[in-house]
Amino acid sequence: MIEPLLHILIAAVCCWLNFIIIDMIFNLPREGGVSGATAIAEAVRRGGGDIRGGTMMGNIVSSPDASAGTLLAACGVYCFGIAGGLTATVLVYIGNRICHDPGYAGTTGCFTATGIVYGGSLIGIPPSAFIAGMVLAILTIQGVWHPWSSRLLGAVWRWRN
Amino acid sequence: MTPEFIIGLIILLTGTVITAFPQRRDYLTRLINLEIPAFGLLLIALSYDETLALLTFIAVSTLSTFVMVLVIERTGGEP
Amino acid sequence: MPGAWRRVSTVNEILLWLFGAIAVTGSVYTGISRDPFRKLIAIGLLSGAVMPLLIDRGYVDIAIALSLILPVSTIVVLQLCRKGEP
Amino acid sequence: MVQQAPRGCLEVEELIPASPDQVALWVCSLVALYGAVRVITEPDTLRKLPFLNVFSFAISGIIALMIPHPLALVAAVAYFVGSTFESNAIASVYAGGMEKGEHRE
Repeated sequence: MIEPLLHILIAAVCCWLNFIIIDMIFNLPREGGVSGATAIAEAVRRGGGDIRGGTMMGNIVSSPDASAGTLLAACGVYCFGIAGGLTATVLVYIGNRICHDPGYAGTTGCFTATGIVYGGSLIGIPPSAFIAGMVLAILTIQGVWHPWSSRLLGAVWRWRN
Repeated sequence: MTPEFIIGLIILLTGTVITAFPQRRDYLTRLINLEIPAFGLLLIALSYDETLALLTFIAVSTLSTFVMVLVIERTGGEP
Repeated sequence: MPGAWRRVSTVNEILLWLFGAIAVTGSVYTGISRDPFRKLIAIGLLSGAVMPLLIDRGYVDIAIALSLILPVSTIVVLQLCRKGEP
Repeated sequence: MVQQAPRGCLEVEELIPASPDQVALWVCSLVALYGAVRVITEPDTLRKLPFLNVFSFAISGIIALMIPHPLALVAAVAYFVGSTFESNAIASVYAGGMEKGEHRE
């Protein structure tokens, strides 16, 4: 009972670092891709948050980003092995095109997450731990307390510049 | 009595009552409320393991939504 | 015939009741709320809660069809929300 | 009426998840319950959408965890993309209504 929870926590830290780094590389907090992302950023700022972090949260909501790529790559490796991760990459690219997004962030995140999950399964962390870990990681960004998480994302964005 | 059957009955009854007595007497409110009994009937058909009924029902409820949206746009949305 | 794909990992019945509770809550919230956007968000909650019940029976194909059809239906209903007052 | 095969009875050992997949499934289910509660209790309409995103993440993880079959992967991707497209459309229409001068709170 304790050991799977420990694996899930380690996987959550790995997934959190993966999707934050990929999203910061592809300049997600700079501008909203669609008008819905800008509106969500404005709503988060009205609630006492940061506008840059709110923009990144709106971008995560409005199109499949590196976070979705990480989750679906973990699902693919869990269902089908390493070929499933590459299949998930193609499907995430198609989904990005449906949502009027260039799709670089989602595809790159999915591709790197396939490598991470496969390496984790070599060490001894099962792919199901990565699925639950990604769900916990998105919970810390989108689900706990919006002002706190948007200020954290804004601080990371200013540190990057 | 599987869980799907009981939950489907509860959702079907709730959706029927809510569609009959909506909060605002508006065509749009009634149209959105009409999707809830569809889910209830979906769960009841699921508990009897009828694949063809499930697919047909999903297609028919969606098509009826399209047709009703066209009709409401033509009448202007005033009840 | 209990579905084409039999489930591998056994699921407790508690989980089915949990998702059923989420579905009932979503349906009640859809009826109570007055704003059409809130109603549509609650419909999204209801459709998400129905999905594991379909998967647990093994109907993966119907889950794919439902998850592709429902957003189209929501977007068609959103055309009416653009005109009317909230 | 088709006779149903009886589901497995609940026993005390089944309440404690044993395998790692079961633990992951329980974690995803609890996160889904939390997301649903937060969606309902949030007062602002636009700020409901991130919680709905958390909920759809948890549901697509559950879809893949329940059946380890390649078609379940397609189902998870289809559900996630559909849910994202839906919230994108809702946010866009809500924002477009606000730009035209209609006051919505």
